[in-house]
Amino acid sequence: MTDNVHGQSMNIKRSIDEAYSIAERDGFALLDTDIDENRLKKTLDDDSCGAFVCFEGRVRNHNNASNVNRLTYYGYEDLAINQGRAIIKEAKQRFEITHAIAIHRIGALEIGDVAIWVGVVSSHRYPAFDACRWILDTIKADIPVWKQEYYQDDSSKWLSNNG
Amino acid sequence: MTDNVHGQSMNIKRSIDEAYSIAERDGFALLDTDIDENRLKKTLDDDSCGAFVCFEGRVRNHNNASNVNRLTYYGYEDLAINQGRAIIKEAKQRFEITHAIAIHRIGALEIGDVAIWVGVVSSHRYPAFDACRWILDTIKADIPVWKQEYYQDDSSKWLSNNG
Amino acid sequence: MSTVVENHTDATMNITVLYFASLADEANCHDEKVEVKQTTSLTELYEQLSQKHRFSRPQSELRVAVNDYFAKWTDEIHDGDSVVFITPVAGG
Amino acid sequence: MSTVVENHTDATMNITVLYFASLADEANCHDEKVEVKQTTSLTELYEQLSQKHRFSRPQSELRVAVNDYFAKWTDEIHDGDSVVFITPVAGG
Repeated sequence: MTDNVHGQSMNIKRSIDEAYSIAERDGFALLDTDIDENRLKKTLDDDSCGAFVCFEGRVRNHNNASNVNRLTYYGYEDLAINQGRAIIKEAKQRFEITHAIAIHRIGALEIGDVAIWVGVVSSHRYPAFDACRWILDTIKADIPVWKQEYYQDDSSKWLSNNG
Repeated sequence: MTDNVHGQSMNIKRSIDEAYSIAERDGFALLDTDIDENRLKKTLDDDSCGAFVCFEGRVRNHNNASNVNRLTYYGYEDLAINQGRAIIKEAKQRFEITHAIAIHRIGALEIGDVAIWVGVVSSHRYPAFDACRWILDTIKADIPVWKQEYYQDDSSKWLSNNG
Repeated sequence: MSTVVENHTDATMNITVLYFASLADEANCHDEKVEVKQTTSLTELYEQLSQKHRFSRPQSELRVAVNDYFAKWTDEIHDGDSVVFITPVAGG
Repeated sequence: MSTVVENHTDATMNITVLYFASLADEANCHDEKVEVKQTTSLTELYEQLSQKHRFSRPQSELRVAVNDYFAKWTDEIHDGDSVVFITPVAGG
């Protein structure tokens, strides 16, 4: 029953190539498979940039005091893409950066899997650090992605970043 | 003449494998060839860590108003390794991080080449960002590496980060 | 004149509602089509659906999206719009 | 007693000095061995070598390393030590 009502939110409607194209053009997309970091990095190559900062968010084996076995991310893809485009656009206005790209993965993830990847390039180092952190924080606050953690006793819980 | 007096500072005395072993054990080493980012990242894998932040410093095609064709880094390897060990140790005391590793490359570099790589893993995201930035700043301030920039008219200049 | 007003009041619009996360659990569906009065506000729409599905979260804890963009609760909706109530997100 | 003092004053120590960056250009070598009086301080050593090689940077702009660790200018040096004067660095 649970699988039925959430099934459509565990997969993207687009193809993987389409998701990467959208990420390259707009700076953000959802993906429902392994994030290919090298593919994303290549889109950021720029001889004028001395600084590259990236963040990888990985599924860790604990949250607060509980042992986590796995977790599942669910996404509202169309809103996520629209909101992601706005976030990357705003990042480029706020910080002296050349380009930025981010991908959030949805679906069932194991411990160690990368759930989110954010990369930024700029001429100088501080704007890349600041923008990467701001993009990550803003994605966590605004992108419509939800997660359910599964524990060793098979119980699960909806989590929220705020509210 | 110039090549003779600087020749020994353009290469490491250790083997590449030895440099990676030192980096893995102490957190820092010099290298005189392409930095293998994936090799460094692997040393940071830890199921308890939800956050990975890395910085890559690349040779860019300009500095201030001048066009840069290439540049050469020179290092005092033994001091660099001792000081790098102290920097990583201090970073682990200052920030809530699990592990950190950094490599600085020396020798002749082309535009786009990675001169420095810093990676940090931690349970939560902010300490990883803060530590990565602090390690980078401290390496730039304290590690005995010097660079000479070569311009389009074949002139060159010793640079300094401070002083 | 009075006829026109009558028509307006009786007229309805068809809205598609998508559910995610705990709202999907409580509604027990991923999406549904609802027919509501022409002038129904987003607040009224949530109130109606909340009564139908017994949603546990008050509107004050939610955001709302219309046609795949975040919207304000005071924004008007129109026939054919797609509406999503957004519980606190948990990406990253 | 006076003999001992005489011996101390006349005694020398051998120091290896390495040069990097602009100091290597000015000294026109990567390293040299120097024999100095037993009680020579790091400041005096830089002064002597600065006169010999006509270094353009004053000591105040430099740091100093002894045996591959940063040292204080007031640290003592001993026979067999390796000393490096560090011009402003430029890594990263």
